Amino acid sequence: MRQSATRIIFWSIAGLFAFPLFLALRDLPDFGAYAGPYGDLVLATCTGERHTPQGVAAVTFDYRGFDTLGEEFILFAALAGALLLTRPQEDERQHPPRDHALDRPVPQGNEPIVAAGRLMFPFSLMLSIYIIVHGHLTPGGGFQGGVLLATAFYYVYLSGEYQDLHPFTSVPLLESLKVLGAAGFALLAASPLAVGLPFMTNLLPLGREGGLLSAGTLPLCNLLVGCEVGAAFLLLIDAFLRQVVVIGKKKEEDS
Amino acid sequence: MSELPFLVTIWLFLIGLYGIATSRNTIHLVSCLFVAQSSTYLLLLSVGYRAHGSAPILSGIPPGAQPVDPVVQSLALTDIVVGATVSALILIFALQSHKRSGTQDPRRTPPMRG
Amino acid sequence: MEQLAPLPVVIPLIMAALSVLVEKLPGKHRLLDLLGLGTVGTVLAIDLKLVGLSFEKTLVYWFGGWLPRNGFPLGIAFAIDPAAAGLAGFAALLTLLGLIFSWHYFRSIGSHYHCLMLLFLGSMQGFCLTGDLFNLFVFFELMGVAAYALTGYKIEDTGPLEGALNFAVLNSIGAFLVLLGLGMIYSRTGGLNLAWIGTQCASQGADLTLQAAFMLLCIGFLVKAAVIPFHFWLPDAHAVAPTPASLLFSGIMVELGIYAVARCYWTLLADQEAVSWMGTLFLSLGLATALLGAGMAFVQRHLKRLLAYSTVSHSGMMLAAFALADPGALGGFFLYLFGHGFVKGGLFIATGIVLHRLKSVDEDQLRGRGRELWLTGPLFCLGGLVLAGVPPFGTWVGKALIEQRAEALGYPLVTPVLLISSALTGAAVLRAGLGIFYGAGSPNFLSACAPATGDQELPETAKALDRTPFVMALPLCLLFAAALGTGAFEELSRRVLLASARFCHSEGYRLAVLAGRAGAVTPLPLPQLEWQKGLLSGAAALAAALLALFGLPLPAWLQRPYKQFFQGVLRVLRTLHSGYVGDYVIWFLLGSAALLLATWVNSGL
Amino acid sequence: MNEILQAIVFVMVAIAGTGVVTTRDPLHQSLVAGLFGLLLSVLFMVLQAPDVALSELVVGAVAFPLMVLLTVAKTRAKECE
Repeated sequence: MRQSATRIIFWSIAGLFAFPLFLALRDLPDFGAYAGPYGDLVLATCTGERHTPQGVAAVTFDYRGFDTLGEEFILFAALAGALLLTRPQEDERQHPPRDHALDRPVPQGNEPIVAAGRLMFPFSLMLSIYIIVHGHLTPGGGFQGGVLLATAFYYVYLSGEYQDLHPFTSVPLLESLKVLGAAGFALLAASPLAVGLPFMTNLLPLGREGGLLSAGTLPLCNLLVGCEVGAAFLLLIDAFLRQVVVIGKKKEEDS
Repeated sequence: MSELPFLVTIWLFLIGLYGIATSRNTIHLVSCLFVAQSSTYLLLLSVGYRAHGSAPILSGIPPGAQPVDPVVQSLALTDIVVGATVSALILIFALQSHKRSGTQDPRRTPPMRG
Repeated sequence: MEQLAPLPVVIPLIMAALSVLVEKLPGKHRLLDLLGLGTVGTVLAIDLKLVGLSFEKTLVYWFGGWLPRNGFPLGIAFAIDPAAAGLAGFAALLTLLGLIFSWHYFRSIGSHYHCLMLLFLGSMQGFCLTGDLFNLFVFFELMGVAAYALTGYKIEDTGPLEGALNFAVLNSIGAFLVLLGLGMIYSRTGGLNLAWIGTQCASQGADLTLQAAFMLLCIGFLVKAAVIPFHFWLPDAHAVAPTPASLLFSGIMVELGIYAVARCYWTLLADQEAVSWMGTLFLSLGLATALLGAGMAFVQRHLKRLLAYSTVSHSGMMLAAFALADPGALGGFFLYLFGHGFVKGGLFIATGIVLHRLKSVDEDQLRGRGRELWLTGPLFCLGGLVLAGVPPFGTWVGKALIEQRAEALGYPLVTPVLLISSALTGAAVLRAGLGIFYGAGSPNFLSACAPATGDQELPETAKALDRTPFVMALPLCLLFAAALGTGAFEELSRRVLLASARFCHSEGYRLAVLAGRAGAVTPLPLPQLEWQKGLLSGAAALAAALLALFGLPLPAWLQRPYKQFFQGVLRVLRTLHSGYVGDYVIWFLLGSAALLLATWVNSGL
Repeated sequence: MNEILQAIVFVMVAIAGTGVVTTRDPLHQSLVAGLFGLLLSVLFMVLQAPDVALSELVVGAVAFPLMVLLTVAKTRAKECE
């Protein structure tokens, strides 16, 4: 009864919301008729002044690099929050990892799958590093590569035991990497201040267009962001995983 | 065709909100939030699209092709990161709250009210 | 000197990252406290310097050296006018006092607390200083994420988690609307710099699309500002956050929502005839919020929830001040923001001390138990009077200025509504204060059936002390002194009026950002303010508090219908504030639909 | 041709989004959400945004469903005990 009443109320209000919004959206330039000028100006200047053909990377790390700095710290804040909220509590205790809890897609000892997982791992690792370092030339970059890097490690988990993953998820190491990425990115952006140039100025030599070391600070930014994002997502998923396999409530343990 | 992207944008936003409004499970609610958020990616990319355009990566495009707007793509990238992190945080709230109250139904936990 | 501009944002962010490393060191608590205080102090000093510089000329800082090309802004700009710098400084000051309060405080569970506080500070700085629409959104989200995490800090309880969940969901949906509005604006104007969008809007004329896009931005920011019907998350979140976080949430974060609306209004659309209808709309929203928040505050017994609802009410008053769309009223808005932020911060800290000493924040349980708190008690009651707006505190100056401008502009309804709502919020605090610290009165029927009691509130501190630590009393005294100072120095009021005149000068802002030229403005001279209204409001608050404590001097047969009436109203209000995020979303959609329909109707005329 | 393809993908995204919301069981929902993320990234590809498509792929189709799955696992495990 309540459900259907909610549904009726919701959709009648939704109609009232959608109607004026649709009228407003209809007056926008037609789909496919982007008129600029921001994007066109960026594309007209990014090869000449930044020696990068990758328009999106140029916007993300150079023209609007400050947004990306904020974005990296959003990730940082979310991770700090996640670690804060999953801190060990008084009424919980850690037990040795048990794997029964997760709906494991992989039955224990299924050799082909374990092998496939082990095979996938180096492959994903290579791919993610490629995506990170070529961020200023091809689609992709620090963020995409970093997330892929983090998920690569979860093939280890899928193909084995939580214990296998453990060496990679040493929290102090990952936290240091995450700090290195975030603070490094911020410090790199701040370094021009030391020579009296504006924050986030692209200081390094621009190099030959299309080269791995070109576009000034862009590859370095990608590397640092990849470092932070990779470490952060590893920590994040580890925080979830830890809740599943390591932490239980004291009461339940005793009973 | 030219109004379809806007219609899909509005639809995704509203269906996501509908899911949240009627959700009986906090985890379900997070996924609905994810759907609602995708409407913003859609609108951003739609307004920067250029008919028969190519990706804004200048090295490989055929001569004469018009690249689409890279700025909205950069904005959408930021948006995706934000969405992922906020979802992760809300999932943690859901997880911890489940530990405390033993239920995922937001309507069964004793809320702060009044 | 313009090199200073990015530092208030960048320093806290870097320090927040490094503080994670410090947590690994032995003796980390003292180190973290020192690091936090040092960072905030530095930011405060830079902000003050920026305030001084910005009075000479609006500072425009282009990140990455991307100066405008042929008048088009390619990069992100910080546009620092006195109002922006002043608010940033205010945020830093409140953070400093909050961190002083939490010295020693989070000893047992102190991980990542400093990191989040510094990130929160950095985001507020960026939010105040930026002149770019998308950058505003980025800092909006950063502020949000840090705030959600701080809200859920006490994971031992379900209240904080539920509050954080409601907060995060509602604010995220608000952020989606900001993005949708931003996308529409970008599509029409092709840029993201506020000044650029403003010039484009001026040449295109504000049609339905631009007005609707602006309205979507406003809805997103009004969620943060907790204006009805978007306010439901606020009491759930503010009431459960740790004390220093509540101080920042109520003292500055909510107000920043209105600041963002004001900033967008004056940079984008203010010089268009077509949007003059919005003033009336926001004015009625603000006044309704003020009344509802005050009413809800009056019927709470959970102290932090009471203060949270009073924040809703005062946020409504500030929205009404903005809605007058007048430089003088905006000056009143800024003064009120400072005065209210200081005193609300002081009240939250006093509540934190009560929780620390007496292990509860429930008014009825605590009745008469706070007699030995000789410093906190009187200040808490004084806080009630300040909220009501007695002279010469900052709240009085701000309110008097707003009321005077409202009357001059022909809105006679503003004064009585402001009087009623500020007196009611003051009365709620006074009633609680007199009951707790002096044992006055008996539990009254209004708060007796309040569902959120607050006696299960978990202590925030490791062990109970039999006296109030110095580090807790110090920020309390400083906050009340600052609230007094805001109102007492006329020079400050003059400066604020000049700042708000600059803020409202759309043309000057655009010239400064896009062409680097300074435009001159003449501020409103500081008028003679009436202190009688302030006293009246304080007296009304006292009277209402006494009525609530000792009951009406009426015979029983007259009291019954009166009680029944109020209990009926209360039941409805409490049912509406159900605590379920699903219901809040429906309210949100209803509010957005109403605002968009209003846009559609009015833009067609 | 191009336009028809775009229209089809737009409609599929809308349908998949509806599917995510109407799948009430979180475990199944995480799979549908993964599919939705995949479709979104296809759409972004079609809209000539390879960077965004790659992001959406790693976040929407891999990382987000993984986190949802782990949360479900935690809550289910408790309910079993």
